[in-house]
Amino acid sequence: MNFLNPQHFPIFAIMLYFLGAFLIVLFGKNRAARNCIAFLATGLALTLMILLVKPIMIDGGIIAYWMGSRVPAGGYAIGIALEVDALGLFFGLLIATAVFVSCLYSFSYMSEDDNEPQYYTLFLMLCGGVMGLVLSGDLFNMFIMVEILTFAAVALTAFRNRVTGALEAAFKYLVVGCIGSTCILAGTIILYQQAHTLNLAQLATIIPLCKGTNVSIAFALLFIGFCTKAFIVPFHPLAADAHGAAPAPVSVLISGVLTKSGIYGIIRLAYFLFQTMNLGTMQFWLVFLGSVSMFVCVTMALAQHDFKRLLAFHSISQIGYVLTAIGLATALGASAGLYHAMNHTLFKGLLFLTAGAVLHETGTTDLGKLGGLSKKMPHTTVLFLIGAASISGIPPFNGFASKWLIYQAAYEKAAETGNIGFAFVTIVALVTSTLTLASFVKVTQSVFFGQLPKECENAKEVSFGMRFAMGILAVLCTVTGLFPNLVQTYLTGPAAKTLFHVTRYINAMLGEGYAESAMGASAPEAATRTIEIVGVWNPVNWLALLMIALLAICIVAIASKYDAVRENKSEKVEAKYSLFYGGEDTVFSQVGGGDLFWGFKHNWRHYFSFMHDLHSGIVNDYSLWAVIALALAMVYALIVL
Amino acid sequence: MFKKLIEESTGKSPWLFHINAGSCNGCDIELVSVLTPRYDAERLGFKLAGSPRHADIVVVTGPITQQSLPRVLRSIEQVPDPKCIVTMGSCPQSGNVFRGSYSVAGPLSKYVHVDVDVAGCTPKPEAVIDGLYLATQILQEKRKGMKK
Amino acid sequence: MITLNYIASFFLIVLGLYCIVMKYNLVKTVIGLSIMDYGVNLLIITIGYNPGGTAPIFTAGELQAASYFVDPIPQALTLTSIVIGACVTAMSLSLVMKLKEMYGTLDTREIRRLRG
Amino acid sequence: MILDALKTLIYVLIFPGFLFCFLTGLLLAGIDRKLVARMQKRVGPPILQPFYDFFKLCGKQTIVPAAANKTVFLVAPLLGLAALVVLQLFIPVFQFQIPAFANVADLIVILYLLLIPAVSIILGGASTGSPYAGIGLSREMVTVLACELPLVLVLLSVGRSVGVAIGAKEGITFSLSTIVRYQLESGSLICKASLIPAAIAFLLVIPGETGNHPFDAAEAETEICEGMLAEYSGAPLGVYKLSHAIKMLTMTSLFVMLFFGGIGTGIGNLVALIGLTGGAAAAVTMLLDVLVLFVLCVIVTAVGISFVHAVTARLKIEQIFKYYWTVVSALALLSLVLVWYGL
Amino acid sequence: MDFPFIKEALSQLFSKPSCQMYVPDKTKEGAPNYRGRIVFHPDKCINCMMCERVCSGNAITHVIEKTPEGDDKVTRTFYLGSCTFCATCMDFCGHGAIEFTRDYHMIATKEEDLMVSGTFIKKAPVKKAPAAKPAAPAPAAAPAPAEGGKVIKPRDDGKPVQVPSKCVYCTICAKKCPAGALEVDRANKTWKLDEDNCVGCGTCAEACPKKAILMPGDEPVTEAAPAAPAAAPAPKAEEKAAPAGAMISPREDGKPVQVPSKCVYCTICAKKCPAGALEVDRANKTWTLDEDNCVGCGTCAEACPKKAILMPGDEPVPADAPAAAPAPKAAAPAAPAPKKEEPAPAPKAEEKPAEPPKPVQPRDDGRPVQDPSKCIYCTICARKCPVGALEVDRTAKTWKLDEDVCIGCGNCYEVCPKKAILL
Repeated sequence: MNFLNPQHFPIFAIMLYFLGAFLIVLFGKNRAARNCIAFLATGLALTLMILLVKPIMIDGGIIAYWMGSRVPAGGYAIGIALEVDALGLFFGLLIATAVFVSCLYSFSYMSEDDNEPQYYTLFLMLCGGVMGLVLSGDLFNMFIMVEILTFAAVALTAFRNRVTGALEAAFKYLVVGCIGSTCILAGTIILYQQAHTLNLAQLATIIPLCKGTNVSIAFALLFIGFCTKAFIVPFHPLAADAHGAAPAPVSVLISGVLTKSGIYGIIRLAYFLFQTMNLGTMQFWLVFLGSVSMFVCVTMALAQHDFKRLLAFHSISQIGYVLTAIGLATALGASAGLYHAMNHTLFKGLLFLTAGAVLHETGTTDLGKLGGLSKKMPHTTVLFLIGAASISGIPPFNGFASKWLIYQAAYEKAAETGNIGFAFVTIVALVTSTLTLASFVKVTQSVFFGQLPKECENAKEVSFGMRFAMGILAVLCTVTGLFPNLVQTYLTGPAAKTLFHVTRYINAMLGEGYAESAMGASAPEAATRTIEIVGVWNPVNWLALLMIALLAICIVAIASKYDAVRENKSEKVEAKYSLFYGGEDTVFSQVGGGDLFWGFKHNWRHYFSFMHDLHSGIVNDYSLWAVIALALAMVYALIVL
Repeated sequence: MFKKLIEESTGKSPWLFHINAGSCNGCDIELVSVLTPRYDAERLGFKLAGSPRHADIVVVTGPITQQSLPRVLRSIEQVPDPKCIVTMGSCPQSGNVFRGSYSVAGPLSKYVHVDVDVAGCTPKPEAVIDGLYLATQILQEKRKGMKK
Repeated sequence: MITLNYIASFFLIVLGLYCIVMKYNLVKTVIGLSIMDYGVNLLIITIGYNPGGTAPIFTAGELQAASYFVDPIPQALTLTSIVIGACVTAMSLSLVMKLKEMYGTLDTREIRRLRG
Repeated sequence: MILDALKTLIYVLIFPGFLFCFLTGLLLAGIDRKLVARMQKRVGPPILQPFYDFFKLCGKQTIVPAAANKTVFLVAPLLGLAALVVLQLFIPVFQFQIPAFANVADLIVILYLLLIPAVSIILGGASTGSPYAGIGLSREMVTVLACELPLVLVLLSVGRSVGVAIGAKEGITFSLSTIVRYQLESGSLICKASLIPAAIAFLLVIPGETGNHPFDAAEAETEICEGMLAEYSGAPLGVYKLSHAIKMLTMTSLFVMLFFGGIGTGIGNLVALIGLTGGAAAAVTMLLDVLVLFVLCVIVTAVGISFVHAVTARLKIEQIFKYYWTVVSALALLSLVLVWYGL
Repeated sequence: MDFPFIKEALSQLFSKPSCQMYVPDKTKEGAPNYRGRIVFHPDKCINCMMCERVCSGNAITHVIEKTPEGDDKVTRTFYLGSCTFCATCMDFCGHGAIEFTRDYHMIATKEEDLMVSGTFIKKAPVKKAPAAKPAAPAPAAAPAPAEGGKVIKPRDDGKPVQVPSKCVYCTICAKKCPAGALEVDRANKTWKLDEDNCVGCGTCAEACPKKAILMPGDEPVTEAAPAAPAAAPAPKAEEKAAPAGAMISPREDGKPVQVPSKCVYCTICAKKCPAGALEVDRANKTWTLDEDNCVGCGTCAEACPKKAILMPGDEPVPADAPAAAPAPKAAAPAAPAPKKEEPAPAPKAEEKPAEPPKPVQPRDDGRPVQDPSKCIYCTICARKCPVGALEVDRTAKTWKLDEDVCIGCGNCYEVCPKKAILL
């Protein structure tokens, strides 16, 4: 039982979070202790995850860890198991980094808030829940972890109940979240009734064989349950409300981590439990849901007036990307999807942290009231620009690499199957990416550039802690963007391959040859899928060329005294340096928020007014959508499976 | 090494910025008619610029009214050096028939050094082209004198 | 007889959903939630039922091959599910209290500041 | 190692890079202005007028408004120019494709690289803080948005048709050099029936993408005092005008490469007749190809940009958007569907 | 979405651009009567300052210095920078001193280039008795009381001066004066000149029927006859019937008197009278004069073909000229009184050549008769008849004379190309 054996790392990671949460409740009074406990918990968990990369990702091993060493007896798995394969580890790594960074950020961000200890306990509970969900190999254990993270998220959303809408968002999130959890519970039970076991691997051997109404109803229930967790289209207003009100580090967790757990659930469901992804109709369902949520949420984001709600809608549209990529059921698609999931966590975390910094300094995130902050908060502006560039897919950054892979996968799928539908998916994806760029141009102009209003006069640069956290994410964004092939070979490649090696997953859990014996002929083929990319994109060379060209131009510019500029020395702005208003005196006139993109909004005014009314903000409407989605899912599952 | 090239091209691509300080629009139409096919000032490189920041030559028409005085001075101030100020017609030069009225703030030369005046109550387009051509030569001298 | 349980649990779930969706009062939504939860609990219990089986309580010595028990695992699941149900109700009621204090009303149609 | 570093340096700075773009871009802009003037019965400025404009602007004083953010104000134009010059490297000139740059970027990446100059102008405009710039950048973004859909449709249909033709495993190819090589063998793509709507659509997109007359609501000098460039003066303004000219060159050479790929080689065999061999032949062919490229670019500019500029009036921004997303996209979609179902 | 100019754009691309290829050069000129740069001819200028008065942009200024010998050295400058080139000054300048050339190159870098100026010396009047040089006295309110033998000299500052003796206060000069500087009151016979308003244009002198206004440059006039005292005697009763007795003498209050014997009641005098003071009724042969309306201008006397009206200064005429038609047959009437040189209306038919007797006998009552043989019915005589007494119809070849309208003036006789009319 030596502790250095990698077998134990998964359980240690989960335990660290819950232990941290528990200790903070005990010693939470003084700040230093609390911060150090939280730092230790998240830091250690991250190191454990990194240590696990070698055995699982590179060597391709799978850790099966039976709690309380109750090894399966007589063909029935009794105990609760943790199973960490490349996919689980990939998500675990993702979650650990996001959590670590937002923990660093919240040290200084939450310092003014009053009941801080409770914040950190909930924070670590949430992390534990998600890590548990991602690493567990038992279906009911996943349900338990889902419940933990839902409660923690709801409580954290309502943490600053003075903020308008926090309580309201929390309540809506709780109601629809519970509907989702109940669906997951019902689905799990129906599966148990069929297979009398809760172990994922064993279920994976039994469920695909027995096709029946029960199984398809269970699939629909589980699918809708995890969709609520991932805030896919019918449930996206929850996320928008939750992010709008939650403090920034919590939004990082909700958008970066919770949505990924939902996606993880859907992947486990579709690829492992029911192994239905080879069905054309199944792929169509996922891709359709993904594209709809992609397009709807980006157009909604364009119409937003609040910085955080805009970011929330964007995170759901990026999740749409991930879902579409995974729905393609090709090796390249899966790896592109996972790559985009990782990138999304990174740049979305960065953007939410910058939003938090703006809120921390100016006290408001309304795009209409902000402006010209780049002069007061230069570092935050640079970090924001890196985040915005990567989310809207500007080449050197990571957003572009993953989106580019997704277009490749979608278009190759279209080329293989000859079904033009996937070509339209590529087109929708490309147009959505430009719409994302448009909305981030809107944010850049309304918040960071333009003119500084009176209220934000005394805004100054945020403390070093926050900037350091944002800095980490920014560096990660650039690095993952520059070396897509590295990420491909070590992170997303193995994870994507596991999706198609279900037998290795089962055998690792229940002993060799179990899968073949149990499933006989219909055992999922173990052929290794290679990932080959049609297009070419070599970011490092491109960046090198860009640097050479930029250097050359700068040298020429400096030589011809490009920067011998005349600027306003005295504090009173002379006429020569005041803005050109047609000769008038300078008047405060910030163009931002609602004034932008009149051309686009005018053409789509009917669509926007319809969408505006649809998101009515009433709990009953959102629950109604959930029920309708459940009904549709059931009908579709009954037909398809 | 670009110095000579820059000076030469300063003369070859003068951009105009037109300020109407209360004119009766006679000179305004005449100024624009200079850009029409018949007189085509664009062959000499003239182009109407949208904002004073892009302008080299500022063409002022109209007797500087009280209302427009601060705006005219501010716009002229915002033009980067080297710049030339051309007054077109008699109004900016002396206030013409409107001189002495309560609302006319007097000739432009009281406030700003005027480089070239194209006289004539609505000077002929050829005269305008002469004036602008003279202005470009003055512009070149100014550019030579100016250390970047 | 067992099918009656299934019908009852289905009916409870549908009732709970109806109550959440149609009622414009916050407290009624919370009640709907718990009813739905009870429906699922009933479902879990009925699934674990083996006709004629006895309660799965025994000491180490008593276990013989002939003893026929009801399936113990769903009962364990029901326990956790009941606990979760209780947590949900507790949290949502505390939220409802705060909402009443903040918005001054319980009508969901008024509580919609975040929309669009 | 040093040798090919030097070669890369030459490629970036001299031939297809900075100097080449600078000269041909401004020349193209000069020709365009002259053609528009001639169509309006005017004599029009001399062909070298853009050069004079550029050097005059370099000579002028640069004023940084008080409300502006100085670093972004000065760096944004340079960044846009550098990105545009690098983009020009990846567009092959008929057979001539620098091996070092062959596998750096493909069609979809070029589509995104076209975004960087637009973003640099937007950042530049936003940094000045003037309301004119605010309105200008909102219009610029809507124009970019409008041009994106048809551009994607065209590139996908071209990629698909060439992919199917050369029997690529995935049935699609995005690399520009394969497209050009395919055209060398079996004639330029403009002759394929299914791709003619795509060519027309691309031709209509060029003025929108470069922000030329009918679609230049973003830099309308009459309404919003040259939009984002309202506060720029002196050298940065010169750099923006230069990058506008180079963007015209890039778009037209992209059009030539995509649809007139096959024409260049004809000249190439001519060189063989003269009897030059080895390095000299390659150099002369390359020069001839560059000449042919420039002539074709001028023709495309004449038809696509100058003629449209002389004939139409400036559209409102929402008309631009509606025009691109209905008329031009329908054309491109038509060709995508035709290509898809094997025509 | 139509594109209107496609065809033009394409065709123009290959046609020659319609441009004047104007390259700045000074030689080009404006259109024929283009109002360009002003050229000032100082010699012609009389410094009447009319141009300054009418210039809207008040671009014309002048400076007067005294030269050593007392003349005025006037320099007049035209500031082109303030000129609207409307050429009103050119129109108003009576002497053509201002001229607008066709040169439109008025580009100036400094203000002086736009100043056009000229200087001239304005001669003071040559001989002046030391005392008599009126230093522009107060406007001569009332005409200087006419003492006998006083010499009236024209003033030297270019303003008109009145010759009270000759002046009949007909107020024509006041009406004609462009600057409204004259006030003439007929009732109490006052002639007042408003010094500063008067521009010295000389229009009043010209218009004055009696030449009672002297302008600089006219010769001084000595008062010949003792002027009738200003206060006119009580108006004479208009004499209806000629006083029996031998002579009809002209009235001394300047009003016309009729010589009934000579008068043929042709109503010309009534028509000509500027003040409309005469009523002549042909039917019952009455000639009435409206005393107060009559200005005594003498126009009726001149217009009278029969010299039947006497004005002061004519010799009395014997009243008893034969009542019958006075006009002696071919003999010219008495030589007219010495005429002023003002353009008299077409000279009355004095040089009536004696007409050799024709078979057709001229009538004896002084009215014309037609010689059908020579007449070609060209209707010129009808047209020329001042009173419209002739009706000639070319087609019907008729020639009809209306006796009572005809005044026997002889015009038809003169103009008849064929000499078909005998008088």
